[in-house]
Amino acid sequence: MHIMEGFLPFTHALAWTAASAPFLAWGLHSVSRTLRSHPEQRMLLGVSAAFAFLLSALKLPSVTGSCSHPTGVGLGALLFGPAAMVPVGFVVLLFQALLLAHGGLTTLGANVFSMAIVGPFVAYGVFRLGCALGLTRSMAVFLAACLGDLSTYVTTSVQLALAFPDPVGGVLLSFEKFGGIFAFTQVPLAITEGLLTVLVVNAMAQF
Amino acid sequence: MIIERLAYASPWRAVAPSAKAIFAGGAMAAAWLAPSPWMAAGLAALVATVTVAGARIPLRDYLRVAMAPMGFLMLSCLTMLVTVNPSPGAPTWRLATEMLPQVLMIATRAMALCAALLWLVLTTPLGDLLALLRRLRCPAVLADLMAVTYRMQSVLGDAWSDGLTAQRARLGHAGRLQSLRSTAQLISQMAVQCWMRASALQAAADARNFDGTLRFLHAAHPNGRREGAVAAAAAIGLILLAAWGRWA
Amino acid sequence: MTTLIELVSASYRYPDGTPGLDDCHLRLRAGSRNALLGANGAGKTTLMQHLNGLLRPTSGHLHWQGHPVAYDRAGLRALRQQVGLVFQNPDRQLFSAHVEEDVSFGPLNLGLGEHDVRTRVAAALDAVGMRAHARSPVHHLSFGQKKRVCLAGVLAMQPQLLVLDEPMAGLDAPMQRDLQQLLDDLVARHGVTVLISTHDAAFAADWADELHLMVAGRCRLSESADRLMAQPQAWLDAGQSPPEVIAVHQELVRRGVLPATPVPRSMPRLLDQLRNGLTPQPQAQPHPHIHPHPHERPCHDAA
Amino acid sequence: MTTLIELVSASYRYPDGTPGLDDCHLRLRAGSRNALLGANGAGKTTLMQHLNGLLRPTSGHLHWQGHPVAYDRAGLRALRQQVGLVFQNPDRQLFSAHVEEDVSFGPLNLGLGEHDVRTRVAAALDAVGMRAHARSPVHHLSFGQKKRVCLAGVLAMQPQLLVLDEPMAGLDAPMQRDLQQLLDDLVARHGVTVLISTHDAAFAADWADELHLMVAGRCRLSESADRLMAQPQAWLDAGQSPPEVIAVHQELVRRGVLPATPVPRSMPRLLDQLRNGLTPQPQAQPHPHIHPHPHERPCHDAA
Repeated sequence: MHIMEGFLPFTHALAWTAASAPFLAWGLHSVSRTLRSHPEQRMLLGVSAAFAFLLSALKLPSVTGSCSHPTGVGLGALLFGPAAMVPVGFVVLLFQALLLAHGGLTTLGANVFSMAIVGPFVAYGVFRLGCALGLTRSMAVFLAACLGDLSTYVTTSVQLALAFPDPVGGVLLSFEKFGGIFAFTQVPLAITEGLLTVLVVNAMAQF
Repeated sequence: MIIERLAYASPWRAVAPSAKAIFAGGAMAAAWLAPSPWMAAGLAALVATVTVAGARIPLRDYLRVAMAPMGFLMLSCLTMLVTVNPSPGAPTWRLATEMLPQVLMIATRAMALCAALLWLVLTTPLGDLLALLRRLRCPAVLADLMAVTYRMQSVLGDAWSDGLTAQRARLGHAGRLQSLRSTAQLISQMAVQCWMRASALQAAADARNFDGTLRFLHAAHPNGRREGAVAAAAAIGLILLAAWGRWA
Repeated sequence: MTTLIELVSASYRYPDGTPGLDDCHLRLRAGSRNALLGANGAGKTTLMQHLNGLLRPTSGHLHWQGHPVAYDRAGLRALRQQVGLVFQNPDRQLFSAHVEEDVSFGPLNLGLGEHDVRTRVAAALDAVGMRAHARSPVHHLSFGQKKRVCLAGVLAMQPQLLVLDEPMAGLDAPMQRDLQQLLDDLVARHGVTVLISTHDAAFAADWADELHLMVAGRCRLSESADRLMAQPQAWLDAGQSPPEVIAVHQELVRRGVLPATPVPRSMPRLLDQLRNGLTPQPQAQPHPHIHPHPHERPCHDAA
Repeated sequence: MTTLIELVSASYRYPDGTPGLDDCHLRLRAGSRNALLGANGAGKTTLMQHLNGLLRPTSGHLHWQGHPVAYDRAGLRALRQQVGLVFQNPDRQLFSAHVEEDVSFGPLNLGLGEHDVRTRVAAALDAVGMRAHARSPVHHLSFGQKKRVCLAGVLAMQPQLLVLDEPMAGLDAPMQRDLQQLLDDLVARHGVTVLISTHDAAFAADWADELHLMVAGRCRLSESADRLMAQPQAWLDAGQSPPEVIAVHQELVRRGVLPATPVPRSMPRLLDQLRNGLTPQPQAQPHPHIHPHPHERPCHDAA
């Protein structure tokens, strides 16, 4: 779920951009370091970002039958680690804004924060935790992708709630409202993404 | 990808991307400055008209592109316009009419900013924007990443649709469950392919003396200065208009 | 022979505006070997995707065994079961980790039971000579092997019409011979109808019973190979270089080296004629195939 | 002519164990047109990647103009500037959005100034007939156009040796003629040496000055095309079908239709001989190219 161009107030847009910038810088630094020892990763990251973008632009079959945009962050974080996913996610989100008009430039910072920072870190953390707790690989992957997806949507709801508190119930009620209305699309989507990621990881394991 | 197609067909494609970016930036600044919903709505209408008429974007295509963000906008605005009664006991929902002016401002400003973004992407293909970013000294790693991503998204897109067609030819998408399974199979096959494609690209780059940074020639824009000046004047005009509304 | 499939005045334009087909007619006889010739962009692939229902003509019709094809779920399912389509690039049509798994994709989608699927997969892999690689990972196979797996994946659905897009491209001479042998077997033993697209006029003339020349989204001429050998101008009209054997034969006849026999369909057949001292066709024909359609007419008039 | 590049007893095995080259010798003369023939998997691509230093022989050497190539940064840089390599699949080697950008990649890597780069890019695009598409996005091009852009990207580096992997694959006849014309121009006007790999024995025999037959990772025979036309057995030994013109010529000579002239290198040349009433080679040669290397020997003895 992307916040559209221009929807956030100026100060919020600026604040989220400022919040994302150090993560992006850190991600780029980490990628540059990797590239020094593994220069061939440059192309691989580009191809993977292209693939993530492609998946996000596709209409995939989902449980509810609606067309959807899985974020693919879960899979990416599991394959490349969360640090590399910040620049990759940044590029994917920028391309979505410029090629699909999903999200925008002024809201890029906020969207990067939820989708390229929170999502991958949650997915990666859940996966490591799941493995530590002795879950099966499928279960750990499902939870990682599903919760990674849900966490991005929760973050987006928080961002919207902070920007537009309810006149009566304040930020909390606003969060419930935004969270509730987008839950109709996002919860089935998170489950689909979880299932799909399990299928994909299992199929990839055979290659 | 309809935006891409329209941008390449746009008669303003040849105009220097920097000039188009200046105008888009000006329009965005004006949208932030616009003091009233009327001003913001007027700005949105103006920029949209310039895009549709000047860049000769068919209105139907323009509306199709704008549909996704407008859907988000409508849903979010409705959310803001609903609140609970502060009475004790079970909460009852009501229309928050006191929010109306604020929501109107948010919505029109978002539309104006969105129109500015659409102006930029509908007249300037992403490839040209990436070249602009490279000229503006965007970090090399990021620029390389974007270059490869841009080229490969179309290659992978072709591969994806060919794969899907091949699956359909063998009845792989005859039912919903089948479709989900086939899709997962295709995703994983293509994910594995990413490694092979990456190493093929690496070999092809090495064969042309690649030394760690993707270098490309930027397009020559002989009229770039003049176009930039015109765009800057237009941008300043928009900003002055909005500022005059705010402080006059 | 009866008509198996027929495309009637089909036109098609891609969503992005690229023209695909333009009032195209094509008729394939049951049990015949057909070659589709045409320059890049003439619409060969588009035509082939129509035969399998992957594309639906914007105007015009597709008839299967005399009945118009219904483009609903059941109709498409039935059509795709009968018409197997092998694409050009194997890397874009194999999506399973292992050979066997990929070949089973079609039969499983037909809803067959596990035992039937196994039997079919084994038979299909046998047919293409890939039985030994059943458990091999697909991405370790060579280009030629991948092409054979693609074919097996379609054969396992036991189609009546086999449509192959540029099957010979990228294969070396021995592999091309093997593939040709396999296709001939399918036609001879199982009565399968085959349509292949190719750039190779000499191969098409030698192998096919009937040739279809495409120009600009239209099947400009459908003619038996034997008759087309007598019309070098027809090839040129369709933008194709006629097979070299035509000119050589013509010259040899002019110089009285050979009698004015019909043009042989390939250089080896011409050589046979030369060696056997002017013996006419019968012995010289390595392919025992009959061409019993004396009355066909161009599917679209070349005028 | 002098030797431009020479691979000396090179062996190579891929990291995953696949054999690549096996004690392979290859010598290319400056300014000659060379064709590399061999079955799929014979090692043609592997060999080509050695010539550009993309692969380094596990044992054996590569000599450029008589000097062994140094596999350090400077050595590879120098080699890759001289040896342009065009891969088979354009989608795997073009990584820039626009035609012009992609073509500029090589020259910029050579450290040239902007003005020089622009001149070279324009010249390269002119050479392949893609000047009008300089600002087009790569993904709007057809397959044939993409192949030409790949070639331009290498030409812009002004290599002395041009190595093309299956350049004719997927092109239709007119496109193949254009490409052949372009390569001939490069050889004739700029003295560039060209090596192409192909499956098409007839084309190779007609076009190349020298043919190199590969079998199982080894260059089994290097021979001038003229001489190879007289040795049908040599083709068969290398697993290739000899061009059909050899057998036809032989038969015509046997029957006394033609005098015992050297075998013409293509069917059209044979036809010329027939038409011009046994006139020997000179007039019949459409290619004015000389083949002045009477003393070459097989790069590896076929015994």
